[in-house]
Amino acid sequence: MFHKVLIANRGEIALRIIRTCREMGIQTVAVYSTADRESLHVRFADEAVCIGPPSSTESYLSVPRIMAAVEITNADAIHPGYGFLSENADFAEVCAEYGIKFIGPTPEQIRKMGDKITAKETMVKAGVPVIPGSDGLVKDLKSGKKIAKDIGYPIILKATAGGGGKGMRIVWEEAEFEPNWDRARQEAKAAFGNDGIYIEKFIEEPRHIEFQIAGDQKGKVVHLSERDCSIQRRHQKLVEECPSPFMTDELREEMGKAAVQAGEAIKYEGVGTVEFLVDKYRNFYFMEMNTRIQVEHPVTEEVIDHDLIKEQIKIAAGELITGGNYYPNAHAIECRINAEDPFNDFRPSPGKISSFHSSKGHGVRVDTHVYAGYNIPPYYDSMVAKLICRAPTREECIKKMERALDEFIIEGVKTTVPFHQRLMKNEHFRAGNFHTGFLNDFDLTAEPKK
Amino acid sequence: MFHKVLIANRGEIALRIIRTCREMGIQTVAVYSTADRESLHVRFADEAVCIGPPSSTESYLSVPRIMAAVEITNADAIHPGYGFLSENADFAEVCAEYGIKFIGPTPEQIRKMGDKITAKETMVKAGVPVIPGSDGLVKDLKSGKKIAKDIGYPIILKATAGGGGKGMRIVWEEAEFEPNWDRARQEAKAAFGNDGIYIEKFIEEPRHIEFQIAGDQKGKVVHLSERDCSIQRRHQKLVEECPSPFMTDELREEMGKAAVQAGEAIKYEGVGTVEFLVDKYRNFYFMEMNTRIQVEHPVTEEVIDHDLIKEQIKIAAGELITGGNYYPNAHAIECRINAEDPFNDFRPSPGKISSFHSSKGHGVRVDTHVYAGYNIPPYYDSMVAKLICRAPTREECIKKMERALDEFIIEGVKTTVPFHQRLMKNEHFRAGNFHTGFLNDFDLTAEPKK
Amino acid sequence: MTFKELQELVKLINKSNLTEFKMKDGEFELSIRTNKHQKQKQKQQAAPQQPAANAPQTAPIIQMPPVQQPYSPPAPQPAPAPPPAKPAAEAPAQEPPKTDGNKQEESKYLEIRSPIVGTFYRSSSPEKAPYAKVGDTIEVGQVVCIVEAMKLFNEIESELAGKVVKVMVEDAQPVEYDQVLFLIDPEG
Amino acid sequence: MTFKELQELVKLINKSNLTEFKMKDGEFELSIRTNKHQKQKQKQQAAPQQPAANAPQTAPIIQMPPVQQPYSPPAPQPAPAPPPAKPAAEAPAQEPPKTDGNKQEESKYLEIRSPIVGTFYRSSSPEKAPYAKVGDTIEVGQVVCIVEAMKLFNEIESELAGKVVKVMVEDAQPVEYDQVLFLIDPEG
Repeated sequence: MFHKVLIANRGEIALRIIRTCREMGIQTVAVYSTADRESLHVRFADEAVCIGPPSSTESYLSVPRIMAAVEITNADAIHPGYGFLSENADFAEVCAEYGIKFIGPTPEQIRKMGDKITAKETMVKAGVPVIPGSDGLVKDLKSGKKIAKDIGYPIILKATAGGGGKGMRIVWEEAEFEPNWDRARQEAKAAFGNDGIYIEKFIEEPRHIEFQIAGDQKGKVVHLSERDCSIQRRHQKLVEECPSPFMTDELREEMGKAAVQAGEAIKYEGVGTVEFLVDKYRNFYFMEMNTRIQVEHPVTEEVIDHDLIKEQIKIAAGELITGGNYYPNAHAIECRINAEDPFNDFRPSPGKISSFHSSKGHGVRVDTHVYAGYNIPPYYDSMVAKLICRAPTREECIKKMERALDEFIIEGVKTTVPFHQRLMKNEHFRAGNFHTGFLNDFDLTAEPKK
Repeated sequence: MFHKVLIANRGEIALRIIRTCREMGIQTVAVYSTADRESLHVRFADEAVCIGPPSSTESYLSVPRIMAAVEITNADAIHPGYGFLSENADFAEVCAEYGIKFIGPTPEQIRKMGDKITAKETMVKAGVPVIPGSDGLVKDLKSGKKIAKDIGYPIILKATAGGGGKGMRIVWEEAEFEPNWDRARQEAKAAFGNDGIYIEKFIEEPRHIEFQIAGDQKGKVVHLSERDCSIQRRHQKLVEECPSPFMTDELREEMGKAAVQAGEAIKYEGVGTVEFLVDKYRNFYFMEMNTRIQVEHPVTEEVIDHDLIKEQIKIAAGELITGGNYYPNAHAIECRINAEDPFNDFRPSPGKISSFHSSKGHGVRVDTHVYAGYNIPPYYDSMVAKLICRAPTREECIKKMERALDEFIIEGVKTTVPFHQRLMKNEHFRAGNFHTGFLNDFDLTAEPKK
Repeated sequence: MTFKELQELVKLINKSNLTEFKMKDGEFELSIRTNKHQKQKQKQQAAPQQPAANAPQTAPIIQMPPVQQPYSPPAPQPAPAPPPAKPAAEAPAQEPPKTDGNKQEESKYLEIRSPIVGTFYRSSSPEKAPYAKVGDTIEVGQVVCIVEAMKLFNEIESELAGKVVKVMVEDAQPVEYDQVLFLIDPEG
Repeated sequence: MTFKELQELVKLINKSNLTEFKMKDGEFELSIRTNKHQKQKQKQQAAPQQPAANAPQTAPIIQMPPVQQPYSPPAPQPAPAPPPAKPAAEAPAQEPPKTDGNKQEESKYLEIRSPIVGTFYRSSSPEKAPYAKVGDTIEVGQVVCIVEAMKLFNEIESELAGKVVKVMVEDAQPVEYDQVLFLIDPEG
C-alpha cells in the first residue's frame, strides 16, 4: 500500500480523499493555490504545499508545480480527484516517468476514452451500442435519405460546425426530410459559413443513465449499478440518484453487461463511469466514458455500502477484485449545492459564508469543504456541498431530502438549495417522470405544487 | 397518522424526533425550559413553547406544564424521548385520559417492567433466564450454603441495604462460604445497621448485551439484533456497537428468542430494549427492560437501515409489523461525546462552545443539538453529541471512528473525544476483548499503544 | 532499527524539548538531556490548550435568531403549502432582527409574567368585566387574570403594585411560561 | 539506507530545529542535538505568518490556524505513533497564536518570494559562494538563488533592487509558492 498520497485537487473531493486515506493509514499531502489557504483540505491533510496563484493553470492544472510538490514531500502516489488533471494522459505519463503511482487508469486508457471518435470505434468493436448515425458528413440529399431510412426515424440533422442548437433539425418522417435538409444547410451556411451536415438518430426523451464500473490490473471488470443524472441544466448535472426510477431489472442487466464490456475492451484499470443515453423505449446508447472518480460517486457508495475511493486506491495498489457486480440495497439521491442564484439564471454567487449548518441525522451525508467564515473564491467551480440522502425507498428518500434541505443553512451567498426544495416537490420528479430536457420546462419561479 | 407531535424532551433526541416527524409530514411542537431557549430543537420544530424554568422538575418533568403545552398547541401525540418522563407510567396514563397518544407502551407495560421484582417474576414465567439467586433474604448459614450449591459457584453475597460495593463478597467455592458469610454480615451490620444478606450467581467477566425489540398493538414482537454496551464507566454507557464482537450466530438466535419472549410476555407495544448480562461462557441473564427508545438506538439504525423513531411512531399509530427479525448488515459503533473532562475523573464541563466542527463523510453520522456559540447548560446531562460510524467490518469501523474523532472539533469545553481516541487504539478494545469492568483497568493517562 | 523507525525518532526528538539524545545499538547505550528551562516548556504546552481564550470572535455556526418569545403562531408549515424559499427551519433566521425599541420605552415599567403555560383569560367568564384593564391600579396579591391549563382555571395574582399600563396578551390567547402579561407602572 | 532515504533524512533534519545529528551505521550509533534557543524556534515558525492571517475576522466554524506557510515539517502523523490528545487534524489549531511581531519590525523591507515550488539553493553548487548574502546590494534582474524542481535548476531573478537584509530560508530547504526568500531594504 502507498505510504503517502498527494491529492492534486481542491475542495470537497480533496477532503473526501484525505478522509479515506486517513482511514487506510496513508499519509496525505494537500496542494493549494493562494486562494485556497483556508480551505479544509489544507487543514486536514498531514502536509500542505502552496503551489501557485489562484489561476488554475498556474496551480491545480500545472504539472511541473504539482510534481515539484511531490518531490519535496516524497509522496509515492497522486490522487487526481475529478476535473483538473484527472483525465490528462500526459500528466499520468509524467507520473509514471517519475515512478509515482497515478491513482487512475493508464495514460493509454485515458487517451482511448478521451478522444470521442476512438472511444466510439472501440465501443462498436466491443459490441456496445452507440448512437447510430452517418459515417461523417452526408454527401447529398439522396444518400442522406438513405442513411436516415437505415437508422430509422426520428433522426436529427446536425451542422458539423454547429453548436448551441443552431443548424440542428429533427426529422420525424421521410416526407419531412427534404425541406429540413435544405433549411439545415442554409442555416449552417449562414451561421458558420459551412454547410456540412451529419445525421444522428434522434433520442426521444433521453435519460442520462451511467454505470459505475471498476477494473483491476488483471483486466477483471465489474459494475456497481447505475446512477440517473437526467436532472441537468445546460449539461450540468444537478441531481443524481440510484436506482434510476426508469430502471428495470432486465435493463440493468443489459446495460451493466454493456458497461462491463466497455471496460473490458480497454482492460480498464481503476474506477470509471460509462455514460449512456436511454430513450423512452429503453434503448440505450454509449455516450462517453469518464476515466476517473465522479462528483456523484457517493450516490453509489450509499446504496452499495462501499467506499469507492478506498476501492480506487486499493486497485491502484494492485489489489484484485474478488467479488462480482454490486446492486443497490437502498435508494440514494444527491443534490449538488452550488453557490449560484437559482432565481437569477444560476448566476455564480461567490463570497463569504456568514453562517453555515449542515443537515445531519440518519441517512444524511454532507460532503463539503466550507464552513461559516469561509470565503468561496471566484476562481473555481461553484459547488460548495453535496447533500446525499439514503432511505429504503425513493419516496422516503425524497422526503428525507426535503427535510435535509430545510435543515441546510448557508447564509451570505445564494445557493441552489431553493431550487432543490422546489424540485423535490415537483410531481413529475416525484413520479420519476423526467428526462434531460426536464429543466427546460420546470418553472422555478412558480409556487410548487403540494 | 398523527397530525402534530409534541416532543416532551430536549437536546439531541428532541432534534432527532423532529427530523423523523418532518420526514413523515407530521408537525412538531418543541417544549423548552428557559435554559434551552437557544437549543436547536427549539429552532427546528414547527412550534415551540417555553414551559418553565431550568429546573427539570418545573419543566421537562412537569406533567401539568407539558399537558398545558399540548392543549394550547393542539398536538395529538406526545413523544417522550428517553429519560425525563419516558418511563413514567402516570404520565402515560394522563396522556390516555386526555386522549393524547403517548408514543410508547401502555402504562401497565411500563409498570410491569419498571418494578424490578415484578419484571423478574414475569421473565421467569416467560422462560427468560434471569440471574439465579436466593428468594429474598437468606435465613442462615446452612440454607445459604444450600442455595449457593444449587446455584453453583461462584456466587456473590450482597447486603440487602447495601450499595457501592459495600457488604458484597464473591465466593468461589464452598470451603470459602462460611468465612465470607460471616464477614459480609459483619460489614453490612457495621455499614448499614442491617445484616440481611441475599445470594446471587456471580457473573464472570460480564458483558452488557442488549436486544432491541419492537412490538405492535396486536402483540407481534420481533427483535432487531443486539447492541454491545459493555464499555461503561460507573454504569454509564460510553460506547455501543453492533454486532457485538462477542456474539455468535447461535447466541444471537438464543438471546433474540428470549428477548422476543420477554416482549410477548407483556404484549409489548412500541420499541424497547431487553438488557442482558452475558458471562464469559456465553450464559445470558435478563437484567431489565427499557420501555422506551434508547440513546444508542442509532447503532441499530445504521446496521439494519431502518429509522427506529419512524417505526416507533408507526407502531403508536397502529400500524402492524409485517416483517421478521432484523440482522446487522454492517458494523456500527457509537461514541458518546460528553462535555466532561476525561483527564479529571470525567468532571462535567458545561459552558460555551467556542468552535465546533462535526465529522462528516461516508459512513459517519453525528446526532447533536449543539453548535459554535451554544452554551451547554449545567442543568441537564452532559452529552453533547453522538458520533456514529458504520463500515462493512469492525476493523474498518474502528478506523473510520478514529478518523472521525480526529476530525471532530469542539472547543471551549472539555469533552470525552480524547477518551474515545485512546479507547479506539487500545489493543483489547480492538480485539473485542472487554467486559463491563474494562474501564476499571484502562489507564487513560497512559500513552496508548500503537 | 528500520529507516521508518529512525525517521520517527528524529521527528519525535525534534518535537520534544530534549537538548541531547544519544544512542548506541551494539550493547545498547542511551543518553538523554532535557531542556533546563521548565518554564518555557510549560508555556509551550499550555498555550495551545486554550486557543479559544485568544479568539474573541467566535461567530456561531448558526446565527441564532432571537427566539420566538412570547409564544407566537406557528411558523409557516411545510406540510400544507410550504413556501419553499422559506422553510420553517429557516424562517426564524429571516425574521428582521427584533429591536429593543419597545423594551427601552417600557423599561421603567415592571412586568407581570405568566408562571405557567396555558390559555390567558382576562375575566372569569365572557360576560364578566376584566380583572384588570389599562389605567387600573392594582395591589400585591390582586388577581389580574386567569391562565387555564388542563381545565384548571388558575387565578394569577400580581406580585407587584402599580397602575396597569398595557395588557400584553389578547384574551383567550395561549401563553408560555415567563411570557409578559401586563406592564405595570410602579409609580402610577 | 538507500539514497532516497538519506535524502529524505537530510531534508528532514534540515527542516527541523536540530542543531546536531550524528549517526554511525556499523553497530549503529546516533547522536542528536537540538536547538537550545527556544526563541529562535518560535521565530522561525512565526516568520512565515501570512498576511492572510491579518484578514481580521473570519469567525469560522473552525478557528482556522494560520496556514502552514512556508512549507513546514508535517504535523504529527496519526499513523505511526499518534499522540491521541492531539490528532493531526487538530494540531494546527493548537499551535500557539503567532504574533506579527517580526512582520512589523520588517515591514519597511520588501520581500522576494518564490515563484515556484521546489528546493531552495543559495548557490549553483556547494563549493560556490551564495548568489546573495546579507549585506549584498542587488539589482533588478540579478539572480539571487536557485529553486530546483523536477531536476530543473531555476534561477530566480530579483524583481527589486536594494540591500539583502535577511535570507529567510536555509540552503537546500523546500519552499512553497509565494514563500518569502529574502528581505530587501530598498533604501539600503
